[in-house]
Amino acid sequence: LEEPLLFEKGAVDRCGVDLPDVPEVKSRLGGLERHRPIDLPGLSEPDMVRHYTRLSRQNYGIDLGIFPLGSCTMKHNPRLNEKMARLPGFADIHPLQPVDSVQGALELIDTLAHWLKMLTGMPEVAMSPKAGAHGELCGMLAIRAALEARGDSRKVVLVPESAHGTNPATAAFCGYAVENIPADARGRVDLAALKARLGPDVAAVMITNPNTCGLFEPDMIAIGEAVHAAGAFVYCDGANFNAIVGRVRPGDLGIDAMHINLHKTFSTPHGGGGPGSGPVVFSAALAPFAPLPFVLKQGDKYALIEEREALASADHNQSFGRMVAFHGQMGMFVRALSYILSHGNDGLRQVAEDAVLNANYVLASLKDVFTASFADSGPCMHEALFSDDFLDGTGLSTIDLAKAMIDEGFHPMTMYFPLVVHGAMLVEPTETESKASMDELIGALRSLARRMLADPDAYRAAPYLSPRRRLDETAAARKPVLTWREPVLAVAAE
Amino acid sequence: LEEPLLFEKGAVDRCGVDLPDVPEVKSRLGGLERHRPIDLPGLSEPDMVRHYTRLSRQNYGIDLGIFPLGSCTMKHNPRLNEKMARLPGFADIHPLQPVDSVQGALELIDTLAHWLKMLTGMPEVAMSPKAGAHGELCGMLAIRAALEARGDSRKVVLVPESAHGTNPATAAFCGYAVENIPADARGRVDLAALKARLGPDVAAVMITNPNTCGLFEPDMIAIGEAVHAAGAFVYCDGANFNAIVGRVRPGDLGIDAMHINLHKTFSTPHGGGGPGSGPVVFSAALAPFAPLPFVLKQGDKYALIEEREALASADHNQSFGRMVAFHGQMGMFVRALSYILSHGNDGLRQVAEDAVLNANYVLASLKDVFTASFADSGPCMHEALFSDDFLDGTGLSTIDLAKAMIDEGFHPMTMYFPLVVHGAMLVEPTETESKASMDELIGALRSLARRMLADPDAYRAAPYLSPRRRLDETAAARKPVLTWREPVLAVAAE
Amino acid sequence: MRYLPLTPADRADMLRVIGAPDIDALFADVPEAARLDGPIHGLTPHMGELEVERALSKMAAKNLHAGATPFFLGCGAYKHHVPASVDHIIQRGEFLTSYTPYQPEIAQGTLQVLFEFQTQVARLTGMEVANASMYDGSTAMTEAVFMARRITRRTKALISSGVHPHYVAVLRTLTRFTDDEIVTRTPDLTSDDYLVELAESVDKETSCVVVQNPSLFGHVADLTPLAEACHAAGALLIVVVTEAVSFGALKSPGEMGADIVVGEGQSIGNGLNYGGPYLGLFACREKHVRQAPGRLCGETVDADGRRGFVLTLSTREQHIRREKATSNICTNSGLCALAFTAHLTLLGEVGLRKLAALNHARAVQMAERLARVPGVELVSQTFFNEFTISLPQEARPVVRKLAERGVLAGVSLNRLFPGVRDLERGLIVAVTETVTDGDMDAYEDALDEVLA
Amino acid sequence: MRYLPLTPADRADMLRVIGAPDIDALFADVPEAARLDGPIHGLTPHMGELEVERALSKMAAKNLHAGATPFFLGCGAYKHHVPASVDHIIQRGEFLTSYTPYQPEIAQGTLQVLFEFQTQVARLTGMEVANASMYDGSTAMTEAVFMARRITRRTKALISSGVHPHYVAVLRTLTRFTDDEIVTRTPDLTSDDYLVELAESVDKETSCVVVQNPSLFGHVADLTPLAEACHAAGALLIVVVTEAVSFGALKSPGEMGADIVVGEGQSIGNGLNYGGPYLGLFACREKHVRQAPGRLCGETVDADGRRGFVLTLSTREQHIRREKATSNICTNSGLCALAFTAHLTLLGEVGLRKLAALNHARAVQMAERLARVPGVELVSQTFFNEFTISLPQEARPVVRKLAERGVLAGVSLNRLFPGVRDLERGLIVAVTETVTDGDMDAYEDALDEVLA
Repeated sequence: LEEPLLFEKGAVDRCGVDLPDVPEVKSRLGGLERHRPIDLPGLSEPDMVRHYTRLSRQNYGIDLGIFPLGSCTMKHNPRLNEKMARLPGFADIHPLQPVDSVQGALELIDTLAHWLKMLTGMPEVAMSPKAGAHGELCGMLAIRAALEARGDSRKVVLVPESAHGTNPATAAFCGYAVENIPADARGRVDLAALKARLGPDVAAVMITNPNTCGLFEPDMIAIGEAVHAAGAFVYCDGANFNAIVGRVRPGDLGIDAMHINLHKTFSTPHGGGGPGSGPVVFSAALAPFAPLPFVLKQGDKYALIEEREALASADHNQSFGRMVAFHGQMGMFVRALSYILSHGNDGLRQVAEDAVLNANYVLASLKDVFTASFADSGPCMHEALFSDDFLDGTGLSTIDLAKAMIDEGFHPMTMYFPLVVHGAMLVEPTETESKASMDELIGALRSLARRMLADPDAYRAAPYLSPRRRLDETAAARKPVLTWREPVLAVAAE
Repeated sequence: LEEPLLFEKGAVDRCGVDLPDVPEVKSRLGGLERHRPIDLPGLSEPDMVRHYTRLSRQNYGIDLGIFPLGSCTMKHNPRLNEKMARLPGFADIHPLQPVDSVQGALELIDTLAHWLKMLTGMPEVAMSPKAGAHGELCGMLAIRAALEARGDSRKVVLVPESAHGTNPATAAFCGYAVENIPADARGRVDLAALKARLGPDVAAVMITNPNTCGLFEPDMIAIGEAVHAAGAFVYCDGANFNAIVGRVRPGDLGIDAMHINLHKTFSTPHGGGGPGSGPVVFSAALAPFAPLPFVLKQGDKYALIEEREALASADHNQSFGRMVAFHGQMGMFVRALSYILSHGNDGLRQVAEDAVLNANYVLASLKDVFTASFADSGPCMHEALFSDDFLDGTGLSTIDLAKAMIDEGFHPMTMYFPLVVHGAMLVEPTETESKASMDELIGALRSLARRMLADPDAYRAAPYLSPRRRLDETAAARKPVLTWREPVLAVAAE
Repeated sequence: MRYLPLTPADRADMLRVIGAPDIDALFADVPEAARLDGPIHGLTPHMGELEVERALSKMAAKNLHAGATPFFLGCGAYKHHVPASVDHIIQRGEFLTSYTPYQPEIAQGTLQVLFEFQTQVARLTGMEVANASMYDGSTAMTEAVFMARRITRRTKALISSGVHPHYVAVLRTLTRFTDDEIVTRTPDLTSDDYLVELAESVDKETSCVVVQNPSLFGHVADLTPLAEACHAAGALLIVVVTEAVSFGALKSPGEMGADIVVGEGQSIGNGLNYGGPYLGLFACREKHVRQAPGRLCGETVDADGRRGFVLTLSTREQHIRREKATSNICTNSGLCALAFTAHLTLLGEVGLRKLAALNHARAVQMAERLARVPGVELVSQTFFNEFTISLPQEARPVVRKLAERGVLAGVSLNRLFPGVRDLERGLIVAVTETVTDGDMDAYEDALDEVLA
Repeated sequence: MRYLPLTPADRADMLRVIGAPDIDALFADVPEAARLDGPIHGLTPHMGELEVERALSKMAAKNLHAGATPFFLGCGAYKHHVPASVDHIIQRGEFLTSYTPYQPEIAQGTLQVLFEFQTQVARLTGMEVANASMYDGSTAMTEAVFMARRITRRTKALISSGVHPHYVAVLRTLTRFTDDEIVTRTPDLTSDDYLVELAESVDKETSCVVVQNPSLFGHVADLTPLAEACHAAGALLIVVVTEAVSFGALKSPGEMGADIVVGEGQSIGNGLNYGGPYLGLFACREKHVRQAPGRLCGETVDADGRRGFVLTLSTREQHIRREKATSNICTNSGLCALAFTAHLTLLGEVGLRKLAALNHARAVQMAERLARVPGVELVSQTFFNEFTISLPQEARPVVRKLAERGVLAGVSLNRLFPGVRDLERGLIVAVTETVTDGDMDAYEDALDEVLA
């Protein structure tokens, strides 16, 4: 099913809305009327619906099958949450309405904030960050603000090699120099090396736990003690919080700040790349520096604190400022709270357990055909890490396996990440996959592994059955074509 | 994408809903508790969503492309209508609520009824029939009731050969003998033959206008006069009302009863075969016999008349009775009214004009390759009728063209109907298709016609690219398998 | 106009291709006298979405909807919670905007759903086969009586006094001009012997006995003796079920000897919708299937030998058989059937049974509460999620007064049997999983007040 | 639990395959001290859909929503009508539940949408290229300032006093620990010379000038002279647009010489959502694209030579460049961008222009009405669909009193500039196509009453 671009299909005189007549008034545009055409093609409603419906069918989604992307946690997106987020009382209120007219919205934010604090065991949470990386920025800004407040201008942030790219990028964005911490042979932070590096120039350590190898950092408490002893802070990348929610509270591990990806842990839809939402929980040491605005319950009423000056309480009066216009991703908050209430106490714990059980099942079922990099060091958490060693000598690598999976009807796993494992393949089934679904994936991967070794040439150019074959990314980057332009020929013909 | 049956995928201990605990009470089931298993497999919510999403992708729908089914009017289904039908004030009210608590619902029914009467120029409408064929039944029952009321026990209903199968079936259901009226060479009712057959034994003539050849009956007024002169009634099959809405009122043509398919003329979705909705408009002669219940505006309030006894007004007191529990397809009424208001006066007229224009465009664009059965007699209305003559000698016929269209990405047109044309192919683009969309269809059909003549053998077994190849309908009917049963092998293995 | 893609330039181009001078030329066959030149009186020009939404929302706001108030109505239409994912699935364009699956190669989605639906309905009812759905329960019942006539070649149908009076009215309408004899009786709330009397009335002229279980009044009963009486006389037993959730709690009609089971499937997957669209269920014995009305989906194979599904046995149907068809039906309730099947798939055996148990338990609680209101008497001894009470005064005005107090209290028997004095104090109360303790309190308090 | 497919039997089987005695064994790496054994204090057990709906609907009902009342708020978030078909499209599972399109072979749907989105944004803004969206307008503006620094290697940014104060606050937060110099001024409602002053302030240290058009106060102005001043000094002009519908009425920023255009795209396709999720727009000149932040979708070909789309220039991004990336951004607003593109596709050129004209005309009507209320002064001389009035008393309490009368009257300047005495009587009023004549009447009457 091929579908042309809107620009090849629509026309500037086509329109899919009906609007009432425009009353005649004297223009107040001050002579700034737009005269030149925008060149914006339109479609009638039937054609618009058909265009995007057809395009949608070139996508893979969770609704079509397992999405075993390590570190990205593509779990089921409940439709109840979509319905709740569309209640007019949430979807159709303006961020600057008088607070008396939005008490229910503030109650929702406060309620979600409460459960995020309870689930993480941390005393404060900033709700406004718009995504995980934005949450990291929030956390690192709080750390820097806390250090500056005590006159401490440390310049270095330590980051494990296995970290998400956002970690070093965020630290750099906050003006820090980034240094790597090595991993030990078991895929964990090398505690001795870390201790050796700590000193008065280190502002913070950014750790992911469970880490990007899918492993829990058993020395986490010791790491925290060492970092705090050195006068630095512990930032935790919470991307993998779904593996421990309800079973472990980051606050009990000595963490000072951690963002929570609402789409990873609390099932808000990924939507082809966003919107996200990345609230950040803080320890008592960082709480006073948390960003504005936030919601404060005062007796029966909820207040929205938007200005530092409005702060009565001494623990919030050193806020580092505002991270976004307005108050964060309300639509995602509704979905996340709907998810939390749906699971409740027993359900959230079960989420972590099933996520971990599923990943270990995949690990156990594939470790005889793929090299399971750290399987010797015990069970994994929510994701299973393999390498492409088994393809040595075939000239094939991870990417070829990934693309071959497409022809089997699956979305590929995460490839070449984390960087600490050569040819890494990171598989995260998530807790919303059934055993049958995983058995299908396992069966397909086992069969593929066998077939790729038997006939490597058949897989160099996979996929064959997808809407597009392998796309030339190099050509795209060499001479970027980022917008559509009328082909010269067509123009000449007119 | 293959998808197993629910019964092969689910299990009786799986469940995708959460329910509160059941309070303990003393059972009042009187010993009738179900003990035997129902054997009803369930799925978790993620698996349910995936199962039906995957199944949906094996369907073709208007949202994916043109649906040129003659006589079935597959037009765009506006999403606004879906939204309106889901307003709790319409979707979440009970048919037996006190009428004071549903005044808005009665107002909606009355408003839609008003516009249906105005658009058809008829004085009365029965809203309760559940579908087109049900509407036919309603109309024929009113005719029979009117005849019986005057002590007239006529026994014959005349139906043109080209009629939908529901027409003779309905007449038979009402206890009438059915006789055919022949068509003339121009695809219209043969007026002379009709007149010749009329007599004291004829209860009614059932006519489709525009007829199923896509042609307007130019003698319609004369037919009506002749039928009435013979003491009989004219039933009009309104399946094709969309061709004339806003331009011609059936009430001006001498019609006594006509059903309106809300999905054909007023865009309620077909939904893979229903639900439909078939209100019936009546002439003054039949109005007193219209079914119960109906809505009556009394001052500022709306009353729901459910019993003959409740009728004050003399014109309704001979109702033939109730056709359904409750009051008809409310959900469809909301959608239809939304459609009528969206189009308004100018829009509805434009609907008929564009429907007719589109069909004539297809007719003009294909008549040199296909035989256009009645093209010599002038323009068609909303659908273009062709025959498969052009395939003579190839051993191929309409069905092969239809199945070949599937491989080109189109839904086939209506085949082998109407019966008056051998190898009929009836194409109805509808008014919601763009010129570009029709040009694609025309191009594909012209190309197919050429290719089928050049290489007939390549098309005997089409389609090749659809989710399934040609299905063996004979085998299905010979030994019907209508429900799933555990394969014997699997049972034995346990 | 947003739904009409043609531009004025397109129209001019197309007229040129057609060779017509203007659009009127295409309507040349319409007699002058029937050409409508002016606008439809009073109809406004086309409206934008916003205006249409406003107009319809205003009407909707005039209705008191079930979710907004304590709600206890049943009698053939029930308020159950429908999961959001069910509504999501039925809005998939590929389901919503598809046609009757006459082209099975590109309609396997709809067809497989119908096959799953038929299997589910057959299992719920305890029958061997089911069709792909009908308009609603009332029309399904009428079709069942006609089918019994075709099978037995007899014309007398005995209808239990516990059958919904609307259903009986539909049957009466459709037999008005046939030679069918429909035997009915006004219900008697003081006696539960109607099943015994029915069994005694079956004779060699009887084509079928139609009985509803749970009955209109909510009563449940063992139909086995009645089935035996029918079969001994060569008649068929038709069982009507208007509350599909009851299948999760009660012995199935098939187990009790039913020959045809019809029902209203609205309770599962479908909203109240003020009475429609609903979902007729139709199940029967395999040996009778060629006499069944409506569409049937069957399994077969394609040219490559792969399993697939098609509409089958269509030689029964009107588009093939015309006046000799088993029914004039041409439409089913495909999308409602999809909602039913998707919801039932979420429920599964465990869920349906728990939902049914919950409904029953809540109804028992409510019945006990109402029975202690002074002057109120519990008529129903056995029931599922709906029961009848007798008030110390006429019920219809009480229902109205309770509605004014924001409690939708049930369906008065006056509403269904207008003018029948013996029934005027009866009130049918339905209780589903959507009723809260607060709703029960509100009802009890309001009734206390109104009757005081 | 409805979202968790594993049954107890599955779990036992899987533990057996893993070789673990129980689930706790899989959590062996967690230190004893950090194991949470009890429940989360106060959190209830899992709830069914019905219970969750009740809990959340109760909160939602405590909010007065825009559609329920005369509504006149703007300031970076606008109530426009979003067609139902747009919401339908973004709920398609294939869009809703898909991932960032890193596997382009099975993500052409999302990628083609992003390519269409980029083209639409570039055309609206009058720029050559646009990215695939950002978090919102405020963060997009900050990224633009950083991009200007990378391009010019200068660190001073001049911010117009007409820029939304939240946007400025975000920029201040993110430059708090950098060596950027952010020059701002408190707005002065009595003078419109801020653009002239800005142009005069540009010097050789200036990296960029940031100006919002229409301004926070609704004013529209010709930015051409400012652009010339910037370019003469080697600085970049960054134009912020918070009301995307204005693109349909006003000369584009590109035409006026902007180097980077950022904006908030919420107005098209997206609801108010109490502030998020929203849609950051980001467009620039082609020569600067390698310094741009965020995702970019580009055209390419596949192995069979067919056109296709991929994410491109990712060597700018954090997952490749880590600490050397142009931004730490990893998420965009993909689904909001789809809503924007689908809505804009319905509008097309004709529709957007008409919508913009309608907004302007309604705003002019409203401004004229309010100007005649005694004591009210119209501050804005030129505007699009939003303007500022000056009240005879402090605005914030007036807004509150109007809200009590059911009129959401606008945004007081006190709310945005707390403590600034000179601005305390200012009120910003937005008027879109959703405002009816009745809404205008209600506002005028209520204001008359409150000020009397």
